[in-house]
Amino acid sequence: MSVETQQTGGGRFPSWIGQYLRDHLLLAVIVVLFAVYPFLYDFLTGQFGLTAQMILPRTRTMLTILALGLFAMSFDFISGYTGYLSFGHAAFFGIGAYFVVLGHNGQLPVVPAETSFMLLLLIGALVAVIAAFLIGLISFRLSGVYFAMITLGIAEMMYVASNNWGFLTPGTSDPTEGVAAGSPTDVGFFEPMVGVPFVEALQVEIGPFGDESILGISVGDPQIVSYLAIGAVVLLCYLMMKRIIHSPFGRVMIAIRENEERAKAIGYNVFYYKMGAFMISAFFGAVAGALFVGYEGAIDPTNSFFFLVTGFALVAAIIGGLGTLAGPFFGYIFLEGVEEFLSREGSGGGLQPFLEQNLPGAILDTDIAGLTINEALSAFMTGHGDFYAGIIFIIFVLYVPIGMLGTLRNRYGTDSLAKYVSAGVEKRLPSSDGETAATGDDD
Amino acid sequence: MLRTNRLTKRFGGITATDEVTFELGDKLTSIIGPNGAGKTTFFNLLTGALTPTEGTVELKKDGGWVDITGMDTHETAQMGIHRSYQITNVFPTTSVLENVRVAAQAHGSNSVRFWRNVNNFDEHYEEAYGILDRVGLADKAEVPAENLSHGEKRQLEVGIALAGDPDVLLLDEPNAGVSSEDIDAVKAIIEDVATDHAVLLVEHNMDIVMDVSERIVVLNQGAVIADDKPENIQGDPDVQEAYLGGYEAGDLEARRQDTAASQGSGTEPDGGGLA
Amino acid sequence: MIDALTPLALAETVDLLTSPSDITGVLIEGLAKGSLYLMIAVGLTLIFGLMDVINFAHGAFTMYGAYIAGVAVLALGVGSMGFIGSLGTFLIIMIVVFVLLAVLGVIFEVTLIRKLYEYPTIFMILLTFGITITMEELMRMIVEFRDINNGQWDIGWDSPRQATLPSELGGTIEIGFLNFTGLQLMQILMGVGVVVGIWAFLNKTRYGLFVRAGVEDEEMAKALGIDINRTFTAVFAVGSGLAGMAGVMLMWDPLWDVNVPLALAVLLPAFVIVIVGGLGSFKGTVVASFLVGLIDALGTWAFQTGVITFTDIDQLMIFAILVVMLILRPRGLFGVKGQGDHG
Amino acid sequence: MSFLELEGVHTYYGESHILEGVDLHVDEGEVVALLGRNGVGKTTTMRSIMQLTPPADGSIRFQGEELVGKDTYEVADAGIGWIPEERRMFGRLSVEENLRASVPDTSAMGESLEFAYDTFPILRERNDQRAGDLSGGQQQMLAIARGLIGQNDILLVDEPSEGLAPQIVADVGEALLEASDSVSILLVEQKLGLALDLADRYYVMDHGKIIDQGDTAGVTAEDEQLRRYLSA
Repeated sequence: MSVETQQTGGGRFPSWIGQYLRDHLLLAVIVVLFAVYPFLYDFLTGQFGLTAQMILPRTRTMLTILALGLFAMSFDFISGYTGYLSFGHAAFFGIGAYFVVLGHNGQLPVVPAETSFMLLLLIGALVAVIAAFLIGLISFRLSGVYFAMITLGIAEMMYVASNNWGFLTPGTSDPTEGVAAGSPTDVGFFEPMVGVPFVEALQVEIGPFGDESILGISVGDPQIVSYLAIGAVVLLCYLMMKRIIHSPFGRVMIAIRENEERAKAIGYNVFYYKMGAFMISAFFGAVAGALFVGYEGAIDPTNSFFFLVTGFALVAAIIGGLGTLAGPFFGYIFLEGVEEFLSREGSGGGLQPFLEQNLPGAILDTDIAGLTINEALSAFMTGHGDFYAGIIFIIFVLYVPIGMLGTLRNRYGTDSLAKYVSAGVEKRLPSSDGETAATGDDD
Repeated sequence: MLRTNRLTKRFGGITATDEVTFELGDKLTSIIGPNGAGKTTFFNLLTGALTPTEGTVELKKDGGWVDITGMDTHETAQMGIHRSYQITNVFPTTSVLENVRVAAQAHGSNSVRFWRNVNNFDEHYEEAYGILDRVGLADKAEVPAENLSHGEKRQLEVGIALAGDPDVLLLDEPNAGVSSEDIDAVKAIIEDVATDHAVLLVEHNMDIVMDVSERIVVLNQGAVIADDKPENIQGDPDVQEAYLGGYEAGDLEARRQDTAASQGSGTEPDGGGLA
Repeated sequence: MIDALTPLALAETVDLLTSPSDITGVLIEGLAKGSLYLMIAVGLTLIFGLMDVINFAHGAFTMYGAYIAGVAVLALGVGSMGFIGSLGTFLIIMIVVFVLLAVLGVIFEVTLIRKLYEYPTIFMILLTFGITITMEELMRMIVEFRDINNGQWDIGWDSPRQATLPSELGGTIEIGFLNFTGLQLMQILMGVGVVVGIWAFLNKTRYGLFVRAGVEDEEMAKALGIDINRTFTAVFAVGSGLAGMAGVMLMWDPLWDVNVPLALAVLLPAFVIVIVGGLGSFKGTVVASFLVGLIDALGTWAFQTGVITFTDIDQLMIFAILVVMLILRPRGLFGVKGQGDHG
Repeated sequence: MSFLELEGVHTYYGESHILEGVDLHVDEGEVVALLGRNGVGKTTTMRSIMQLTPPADGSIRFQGEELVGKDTYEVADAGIGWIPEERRMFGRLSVEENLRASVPDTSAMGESLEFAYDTFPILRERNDQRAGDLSGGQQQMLAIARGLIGQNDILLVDEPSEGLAPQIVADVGEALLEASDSVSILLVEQKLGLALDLADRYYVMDHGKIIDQGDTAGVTAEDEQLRRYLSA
């Protein structure tokens, strides 16, 4: 992530890079901010202690956000841009994640044990593309709610299968427990290398026990190295998806979302474009799953194939802005931020540890209706981020349906793509039989 | 340019299009007819949105006739038949320019390119700007389509149909819902596009039909009942009968007296009509 | 692994087909399961058919029903008041839960859902999904705070069942080769009762007539003087109440756990039923409920007898039905063309 | 004060301006025809009265009471019945259920049904059939019956003869004639002869405005001026 930006001043690159960066100043600034975040976090928490810890998500949390945020972006790629709600998108996340683990453990035919992580990530993503092709063949005969439900149904079948299929976990007895890379002892340790394959200098090992330096610069903490390496891959994926959206192909996707009937009438075989978009989104969804497992080292059905994995991508997409690509990523930061702000003690900062340290005990122990403030906090806030996230989500659906980034772009941006929501609403408004209504009397 | 042979479409027991044999040439031709005459069904058969029960649709391509019966809408569009819609049917939140540009892009193979920025395909932008000039929307190029006035949306509707250089343009009530002040603008566009396209127009506004058409085809209950120059259509008794008839004045009075005389129950309708 | 038809499995299958008590056992369990599914799914169908609302919060209503009932039976000491007394109290609890959740449904309908009627269907999915997240987390807070599960998080809360289920219902009744538990009988009776009740509501009451008219043509119904918004509210109340009632029934059923994830666990099969039956079709929902119930029972039986060693084969089959149905008949068994197909 | 009165009614569908200031009135006991070509706003006028597409501007009063801003069901309760184009039966409901749903006062249910069946005996014969299975003419009878037993003071009838065979057209016409003995009617009808036979007065509409009006007594279906307004 930091590679491109930190070295722009060097003059070793052709001039178009400078031009590109000037054109995408905002993007560059955001990338730099993300790149320096772990250092900033360390610095700020060092300076301000719990205050900073309370507000800022930890680097560890940011690592999770990178993978899940990429997943939310891939969900938005198909759902936000073509309008087809991929309610079973978790299937691709799961495929990517499981493929890496099983591939590493040598349980997959053809794939030799201990195949390099980057290769597994790519092949797994291609497997997801094939799966998307098959699912799409069935599902794109339907639209609207039916499309959402059939994709959900297929993903749930995979979830049930991953919960029960003994093949997934030859070493342990219960597939619901999930599977860890390198867990059967005859397989070597899981040492995922992220970077350019076959170029030693451009690879780092990620994971809690990975490298402590990146590009020859020591940062002293494998977590930060993993964060930067995974972040670079996520950035690359984001740029690729963004490029596709701004290509002629991407414009057809948007045309389909806006008005599929008219897109057909002007000569597009929309089925091919929908399939293409679905397969591309599956690719990046699987990459997200692979990156997730790259750091975690293990995966289980509930955090891969389960419906709520898609559900929270959807929540993130709405809060961030459906059809803004980057919005869902920020939506995820927001979600996880709320979660961590209200997290339990022992898992980083948050509201309660902060208050406990900073408020006088007398206030915390004030008794209101048989409950002290501290008790109330621990009962009704700490660890219940989802409750507040849910309420925020409802407020967004009702009052800010185009999300944070959608609103920002509407207000300040030039190429706003996020306004279809308002149009969708308007389209429905005249009356349920707007068709004949639009021209009054008619045949 | 486009011809049909005994084109028929039945929905259950109703014949919406009844053995229509028709050829569209260079003359600006209008289709008119009372409610339910089957004009929109006929359009849908031509573009492939509906599959005919019987009969064929053929398009003149490079001097020969090509059978396009049963093709899908995107295929007929690729063949060169484009249409506008009676109900505004544009891409609402994209810019006016993009609405036309994406239509222009549909022809050729550039649309499958997903690795190059769309801004590198100048030809589509040039075509789109040209069309916006033609339909009088050049100064609205950056406005999202949903923010146009109704009249401007109708202009855009025609603009989208124009993109990709079609041979045949089917315009379905380009004036629908246009307020009185804006009608002239749309009329001028119809006359302009007819100079270099074969145009088939469905329209309710008789002033416009009589004014712009060189030929008028009258449909009633799915069948062609008249096909002539506008001046001959006006006042044609068959046409007036189709619009206003189907009932003999004084009939009710006569029946009422009958019923009163016989004291019977004359009101027992059986079957008939729309099933 | 799915050990397809090994010789053993073949033998077991033959056993099933030749053993009347096995067949009827599977049938009865299928009917009992189907009845439970029906109670959950019928509310979803009514709400969707009239209002085009895909209610993701429906499962949360069932979960609330189960918790409220669990607390109530323990607090009132059901089980220690004799069979009739226990059963009577249980039924009263059921009615109270119905009313409570119907009121909750009305509150949601009037304050939130009504705002989005004019929006595309997807917004309703988003809104009700938000409601379900919030409701689940709220219940989690309460459970944790009151220490209802005694600190056991993921483990089902089965003390209300163990402590209060009258032995008459838990035990097996044998009539000829019919073998069933009292609870199964009760569930089937409840299922039949719900079918008859809803059928009567739709076909014999004035409100039901309005509902059916509104399902077909909302605008025309309004133009005939029917206050369709009030009808919406009433239907949402009935649907929510039924979801809660199903939760009360689940609380005593050994096949289900009372816990927060129950919300999703019942919601997804209910969706399958509603779609397989045809979105908005009452008849379809009834048929699909029993179809899914039977397949569920068959899958469970196959696992228990070792024909198949795949634990959740029943769930897998339920979703497989959904997928196959959407491929073969996208509108479901009794779906009407155009119903629910909103872009 | 007129029975039903529209004054300067402007109505939009989205941004399309359909009614550009409609003024018309119907007196008690009158049958008034609203004539005009396709797409000039006749149906929209009726939908505006019903508040199905509420006007953006203008006033619609019924028996002195302002309707603009009310809910559609309140307009119906006030005594206005709408018999739309295409009839809009509840196709999966039986004939009798269609009728039952239209009677506002349940205590009058029995006599209302009797009245409907007496007026249209065919409906009694088919009372337990699905309305969707009726023929077009029978559906039109049912639609009119729905309007009649809804305790309405005025019926808005839109293209009642559309798509019907000539014999059936006359039957429908007769039904409307009978209905006009007990209620006022605002009628949209393309068959000029039928419209003139039924109506006491007429309005001609073009481009969302009333451009002509008069007594039907003074004109025939052969009237050149009218035919030019309404035909090719």
